[in-house]
Amino acid sequence: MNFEQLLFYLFAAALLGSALMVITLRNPVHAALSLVLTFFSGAALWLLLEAEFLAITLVLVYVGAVMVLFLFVVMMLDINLAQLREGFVKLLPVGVVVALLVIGMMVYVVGPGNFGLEKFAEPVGHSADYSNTKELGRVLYTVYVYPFEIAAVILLVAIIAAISLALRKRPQGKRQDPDLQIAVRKKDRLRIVANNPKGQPGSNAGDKK
Amino acid sequence: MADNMQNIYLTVALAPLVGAIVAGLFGRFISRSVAHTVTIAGVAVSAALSLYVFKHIVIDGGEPFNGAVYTWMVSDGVRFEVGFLVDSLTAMMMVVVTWVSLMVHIYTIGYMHDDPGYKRFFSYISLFTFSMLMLVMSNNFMQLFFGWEAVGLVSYLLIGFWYKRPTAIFANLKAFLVNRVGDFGFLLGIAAVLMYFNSLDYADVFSAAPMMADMTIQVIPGVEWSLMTVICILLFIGAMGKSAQVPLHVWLPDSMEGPTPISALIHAATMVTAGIFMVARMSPLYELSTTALTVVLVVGSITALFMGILGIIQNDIKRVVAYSTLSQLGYMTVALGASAYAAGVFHLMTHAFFKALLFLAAGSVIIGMHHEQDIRKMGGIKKYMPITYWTMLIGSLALIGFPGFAGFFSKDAIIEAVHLSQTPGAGFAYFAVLVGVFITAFYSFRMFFLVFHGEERMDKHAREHLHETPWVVTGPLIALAVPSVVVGAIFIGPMLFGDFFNGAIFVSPERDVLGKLGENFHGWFAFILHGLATPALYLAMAGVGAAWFLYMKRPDIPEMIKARAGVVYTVLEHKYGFDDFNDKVVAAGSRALGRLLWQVGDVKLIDGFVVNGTAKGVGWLSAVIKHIQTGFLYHYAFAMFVGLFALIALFVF
Amino acid sequence: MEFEIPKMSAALPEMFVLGMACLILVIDLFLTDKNRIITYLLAQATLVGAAIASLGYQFGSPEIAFNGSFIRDAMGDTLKVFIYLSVFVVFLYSRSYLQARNLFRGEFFVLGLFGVLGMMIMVSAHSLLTLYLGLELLSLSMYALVAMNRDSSYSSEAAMKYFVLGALASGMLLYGMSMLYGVTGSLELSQISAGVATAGAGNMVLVFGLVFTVVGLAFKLGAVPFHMWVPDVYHGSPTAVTVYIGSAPKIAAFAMVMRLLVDGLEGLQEHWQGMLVILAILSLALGNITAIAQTNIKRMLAYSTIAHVGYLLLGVLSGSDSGYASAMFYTIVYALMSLGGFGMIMLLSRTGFEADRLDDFKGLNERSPWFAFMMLILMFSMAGVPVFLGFWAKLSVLSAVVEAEMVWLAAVAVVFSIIGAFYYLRVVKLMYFDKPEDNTPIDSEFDVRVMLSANSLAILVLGLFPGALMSLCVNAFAL
Amino acid sequence: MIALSDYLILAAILFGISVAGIFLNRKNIIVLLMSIELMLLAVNINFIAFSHYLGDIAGQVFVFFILTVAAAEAAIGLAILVVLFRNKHTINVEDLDSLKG
Amino acid sequence: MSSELPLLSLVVWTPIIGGLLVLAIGSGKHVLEARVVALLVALLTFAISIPLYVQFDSNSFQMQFVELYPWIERFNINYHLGVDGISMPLVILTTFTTVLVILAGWEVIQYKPAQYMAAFLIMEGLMNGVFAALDGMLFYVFWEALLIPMFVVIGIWGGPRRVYATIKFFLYTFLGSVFMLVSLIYMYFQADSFAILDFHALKLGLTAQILIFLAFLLAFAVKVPMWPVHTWLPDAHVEAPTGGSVILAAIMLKLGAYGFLRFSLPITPDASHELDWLMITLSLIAVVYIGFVALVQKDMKKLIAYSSISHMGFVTLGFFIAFTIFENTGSWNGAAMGIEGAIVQMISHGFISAAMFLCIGVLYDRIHSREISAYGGVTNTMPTFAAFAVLFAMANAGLPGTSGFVGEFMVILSAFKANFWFAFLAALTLIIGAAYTLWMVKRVFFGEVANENVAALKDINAREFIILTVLAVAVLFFGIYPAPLLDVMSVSVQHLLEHIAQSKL
Repeated sequence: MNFEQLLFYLFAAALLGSALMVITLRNPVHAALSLVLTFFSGAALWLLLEAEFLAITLVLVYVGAVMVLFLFVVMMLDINLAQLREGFVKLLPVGVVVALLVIGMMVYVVGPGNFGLEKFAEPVGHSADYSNTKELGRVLYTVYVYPFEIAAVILLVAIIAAISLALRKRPQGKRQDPDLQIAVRKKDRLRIVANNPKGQPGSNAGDKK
Repeated sequence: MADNMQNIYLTVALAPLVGAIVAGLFGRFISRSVAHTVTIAGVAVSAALSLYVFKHIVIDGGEPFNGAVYTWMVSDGVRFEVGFLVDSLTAMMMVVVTWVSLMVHIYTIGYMHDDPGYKRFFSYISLFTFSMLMLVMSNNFMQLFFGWEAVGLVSYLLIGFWYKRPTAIFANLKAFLVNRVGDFGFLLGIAAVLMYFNSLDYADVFSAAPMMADMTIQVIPGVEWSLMTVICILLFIGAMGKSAQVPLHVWLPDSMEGPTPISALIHAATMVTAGIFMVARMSPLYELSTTALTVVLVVGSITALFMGILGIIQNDIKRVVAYSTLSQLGYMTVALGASAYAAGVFHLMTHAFFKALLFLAAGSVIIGMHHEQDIRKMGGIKKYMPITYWTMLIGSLALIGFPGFAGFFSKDAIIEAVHLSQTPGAGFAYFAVLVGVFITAFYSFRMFFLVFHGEERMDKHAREHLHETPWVVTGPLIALAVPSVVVGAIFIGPMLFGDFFNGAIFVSPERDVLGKLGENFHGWFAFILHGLATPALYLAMAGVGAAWFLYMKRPDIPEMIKARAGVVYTVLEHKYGFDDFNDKVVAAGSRALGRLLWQVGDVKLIDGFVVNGTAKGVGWLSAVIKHIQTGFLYHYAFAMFVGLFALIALFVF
Repeated sequence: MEFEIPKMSAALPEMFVLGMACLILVIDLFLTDKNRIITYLLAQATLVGAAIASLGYQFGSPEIAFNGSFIRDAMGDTLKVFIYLSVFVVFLYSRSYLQARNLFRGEFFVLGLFGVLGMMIMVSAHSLLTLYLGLELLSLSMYALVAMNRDSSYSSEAAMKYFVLGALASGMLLYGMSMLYGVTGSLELSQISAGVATAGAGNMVLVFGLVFTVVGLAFKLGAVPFHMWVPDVYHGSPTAVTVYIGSAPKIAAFAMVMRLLVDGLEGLQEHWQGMLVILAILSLALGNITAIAQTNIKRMLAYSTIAHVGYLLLGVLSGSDSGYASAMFYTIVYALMSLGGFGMIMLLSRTGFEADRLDDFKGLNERSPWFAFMMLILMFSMAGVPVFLGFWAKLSVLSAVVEAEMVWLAAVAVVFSIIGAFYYLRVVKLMYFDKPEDNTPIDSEFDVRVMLSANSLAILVLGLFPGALMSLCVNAFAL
Repeated sequence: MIALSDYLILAAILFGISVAGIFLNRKNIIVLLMSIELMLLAVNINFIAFSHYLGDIAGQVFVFFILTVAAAEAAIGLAILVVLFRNKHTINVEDLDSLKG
Repeated sequence: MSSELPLLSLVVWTPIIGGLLVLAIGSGKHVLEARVVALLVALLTFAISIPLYVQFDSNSFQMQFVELYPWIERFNINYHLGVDGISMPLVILTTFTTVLVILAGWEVIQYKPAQYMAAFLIMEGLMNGVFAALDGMLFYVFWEALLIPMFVVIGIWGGPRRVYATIKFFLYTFLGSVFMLVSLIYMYFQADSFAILDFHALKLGLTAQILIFLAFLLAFAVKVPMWPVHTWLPDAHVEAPTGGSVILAAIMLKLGAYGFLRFSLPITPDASHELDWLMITLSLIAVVYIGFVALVQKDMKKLIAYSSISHMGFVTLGFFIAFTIFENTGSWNGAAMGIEGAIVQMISHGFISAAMFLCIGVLYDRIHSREISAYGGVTNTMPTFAAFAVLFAMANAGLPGTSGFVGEFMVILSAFKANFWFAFLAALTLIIGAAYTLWMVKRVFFGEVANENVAALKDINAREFIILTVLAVAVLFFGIYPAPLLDVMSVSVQHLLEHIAQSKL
């Protein structure tokens, strides 16, 4: 077992272990944190596969943004944790069977028979001056410019959707309205009151009787 | 000449139809007298022309006419035509039909005088005359069937003429259905004829028949039957229905629910003899099948004997006559079975006159008694209704075959012919017809004595109004009484032993009983003298005597017999159980079968189980499957995984 | 650098729609609720403009642009035009419905247009990547639309279910794509096609990937057993969104099936044909049978959609050009009928009354003989009774199946159409033979009435003369 | 030497775990969303492994876009979750059963 | 001989367009106008159909008055119309009956009369289309489209269980026809055309023929209807309004029988031969079994409905005895009589069943009951009507001199050639048919006035009188002189026989 293999099995074990924790842990916060670990392990494996850029992106985007969003929502929603895991044990055998069935089938297909080293030799590693990021960047804006634009639109849609769904105007909420602030006139704010102790009628425009 | 004659034939047939249409369809626009004038005129024209035809064909020996009026249709190379075959047999039938009909028309003016359905009645009887003429004048099987059914229809309408009476509308339905049973056989017979002769024309069929004599068919697989036997028996089933032979006789007594003129016209003189006429017409076919003749003979003799016996216990004046009609029809059938077709037809003719006379006379009594028909409530009417009395006596004597009267000649000829016949069953038939003579005489005179003689058993009111009927009633009685006396003597020579039916009736030489009988025939008077030496006359006299003794002299004896002979009496009372059988087994059975097929077959099995069952099944399935959609996300996901696994399992491995 | 300037003009309609959608998004910000109608009009104008752009562009053979990511061909253009048309009708029907429910917001139209863009991308996709992105663009827009009525717990539940299952299906689809990529070494459909040919149809991994791909497609179409989202989403969404989901995306889904299975994986036809047979039969059976037990007409139509998908698959699985043309014809016809059906629900609804129960259709013939007749046309057309358009659609797919020598499958299909006829008939029965439950006059807007009538009558008239539409579909595969 | 099949098997197991997660978890929608993220991670591992062993950058590009989309999906998913929670005051999967039949 | 005018198109489209017109007129308060227009359209259509008979060349078996235009090129579907001696009388029967139906609904239908009339006019056009279509798909379109107006008619103007009846009717017939669709498509790919005449010439293997035959059988058997797929008919008849029953019995049932002649026999002669035992058995079951069932009905309409099934048994019997005749006698002699008899029976049953249902309608309009037990002694109060009723009852019982006799007579004659027992069982209808018909007549018309409802009856009015008279004349005319009917069909039937005598194997 060489070093690469050691790393692979290490991270693979971490990945699977943390993934199992994601689906078994009672507390969603813990589950989310386990998911973070899973992503980290995944990123490490990707490094083994010379996908440096994506590994970093995974950490940055997922761990940095998406998982935080998850945690944020988990915290924001006032969830009764106690009742969320009831009945888990009862269903466990079924779940395990289903999972093993899926895994069994898939492993049979993607196992060494079809994708062993005889079929796919490990490629020669890239030289040290190879930049995965540069390579990706080069194709992303040329060959894949069309998908790239679409991805941008998808993000736009996500923004619109998220805002339109989650943003809620509370009628009694207090907020600034720049338009109104700019459009304000002196006479709206300022009332000149003639100090007329004699009490002559008619001199006070804003006077409410 | 032929064209001219065809027009005459057409006129004969259509004149009554015109009368019927005028009286029927336009009845509401014309008065009663116009209605009866038109119809009587139509029938009178027919009657007069019939006589002319009779003269032309029989007396002048004119060529028989055989031609088509128009082509009904052509199908598959077979021409179905409407046409006439007029030979001596037809001519005779035409005369009988039109003249009896004419008498009945006239008589009806009196009999139906107070009836609201007066015009309708005239329309019907004219329509009947038309139908009957179409039947007898037909030159092919299809038209024969046409007339066959048409007379059945009119019979249906007339039996149910008083449609408010439950018994009448029961009787007419029964009559129609029983006749339909006969027609069922008849139609199959026609089908068989068409199949093997490829024509329905009499002439074609008769000429081809001898070549078919040895042909056999398999009605039941593996059993060979002679074709001619099958055809003849099938056709005879039709005759059994129309001519009321056992066991299809049940409708005739009930048909007395119709007005009396109808009983005279249809149920005595003409329609019921259609069967006899038909068999006589088909003689070239029947002669080819001994088996069929045996059947005819046996059925006829059973009818002749056993239906006569039933006449003894009847108390309804018309029913007595009706049973006597049944019995006499049996005689005619026996004659046919014995190959003495001419004798059968001869009896048909004489019977038409005297039986019409008897019915009309009975009708006259009924009018006099204000529509009372029970002979136990009559008696001693002789002095109130002398004309009716005398005509009735003539009729009765003719019926029992008193020497010299019309019935004597025809009946004796039948008895003698059967005596000579070699056809299997003739021995039984001879016995039956002889005993029948006694019985006929007995019940006829039982009725005669009970009605006209003895003490007056009617109530006071009826007696006060009792008087002779008007001339429109008595006129036809007298007019019919004359032929009832003389017609036998006149026609026995030519009809039975001469060449009257030359060519119209075919008898194979080895069965020619009348021919044998004719060897000893020396004129009508000699025939009477010969009759004096036969047992028939003495049996008839014995019958009259017995009737006189039992009902005039010692009325207590019948009561005693009635009390003693319980079982026999009950059997007779129930008319041998035919009606009960029909009601309880055939009719009720059909209804039960229908109900079973409907409720179990249609409603439960097909509709309930298959159709609605499927619908319900799908509905149930739908309601069940609906629950697969539980609403739970994990079930949905699970379904997707199951689908995934299934596809992988099926297509990857 | 082997970089070439992409041929932008081929993607002009997409660019136009994108530009307009963004523009509308901005303009909408400055509109008050009173003149929000401008958003609506602009959105409709966008669709019309896109149609002009699509129809006005002349090309000969199929054009592939953007380094194999994009294809423009006759099928794509035809489908796009019908997508514009469907969405145009959807917007038209929705306007008053949304106004009455205080949902008349710019997002509806903007998201709707982005959805259209997603569909266009799917229709024109020529690589797994664009296909996936187009799909996601459409899906995300629809998730948001379903949840649009934020105060309805039905809506949000439906959105949640749709989202979770949709994401799951995407995951499966992606897994399948990864397998295809692994074996063929390319994302571009034509190269995948070549790769399949090299690898051979017997390659187990390819079939394995194919199964996952088919599952993804089946989910998008709503074929059993990947249909579970359909009834709940149709039911839970605001009707305006239901009609959106129920019409145009089916056309896009059809395009996706065509791109993936035919353009990319035609070499595996012997395998996917069998899979589609199973999916088709299950869809026909479950869709038709379950629809009978429904009391909500939206749900009923959802199940009817599932059944229709079964028919659509029959056309695809026959695996010939005429079969594809039939399936395309069926899809378009279905979209038209679906528009009418849901449009009728919106027509009858009013503030505070959704008219989505079957009983709400009781006695419609008393209330409005004309619209009862229109609905009758729609229902009989869906049931596949001549002379309506739906019959010709069924005839086309059945003949495709028979042509592929699977007469038994055609027989199975028609048996289920009998069961299907029952619930369509029930609607007619309610409208014509029952007494109305309420007699409120139908007070819908003029344009909706006209459009709905036109929609239904089109189904009748095109039913009498289906030749043109049919040859349009045939020509899409002629090249 | 690490074979391609090792990565693929790893991804397969991860996929299986996510399936089990979706199926097992009946209470918390958030975990459902996380399971989906796991599934996408499995797919991504596949793509990257293929990309590496095929020497083709396209797989990595695909992963890049998957990550983008997943982020967008997560945003919308959570937004829907928020809306759902506001309406039903629960994110219990078993409570999402008002639409059925 | 062909006319300048596209007569067949006119008989198809005049009533359809007229129906739409009536619908448009009658939507307001112009009810009377709508009725008048409906009647005029019906009369016009009838008038248009007359030249079909007059100009028909009965010496040719070719399709006549042919119109051929491309319709849907993708499937080679054409708008192809034409009639031969078999279909032409049926077209005229349709146009004739519709006039009576419009008249019969004149004042009886008060609820949405314009829609009612329009539905019948549209139905008329579609039925003519079925009879005239020479393109399989065109035939199918007309065939199926017919279901819609009938569905609506029964459902809207029907009796209390109308919904059950109409849905049953629709699904039953739909079930039957979809399989026909599949076989049409199958044959399209064999013949590369939907033209019926091309189908006739199509060579097919025995298995294919049998499957096609069975598919068609289901379609046509349901429509005829044959036992055991007949149970929709009693329900549909009972619940349908009078006009609906009339059209159902008089024409719709003929569609199925016509289908056998146009499709099953000529397209799949070998399968017809192979399965003729099945057809004959089912036909005889229909005649006898259904006859017994009719005997015990308590509802007049149901009784006549069952009687229709029984009578239609003769039609299918007449069609399918041809092969047995050939086997038994070695020649096709007599087979034509069976087929011709069956066609005559179709026409005649059109008149008679129409008349019977109209008679029941007359009573129903007055007392609103179809139960036999609700009547009794109707003759006392409605003598004219009773005369008509008895006439039609007699025709129903197959009395010679009425058209009801001709067809039955011919079929029985022909059946005898095939097998004695076929004829025997078929002829049983002489007894059973008379029994159920006349028993009903007895209970309804004869006897004392049964109750005050009957006592209050008014005899038929002029409109009803005219309708019944027209039918009576038709019934009697064809009974006394059926030759005109047979003359037009004989060449076509002969040609059909020659065609089916050729094995396709």
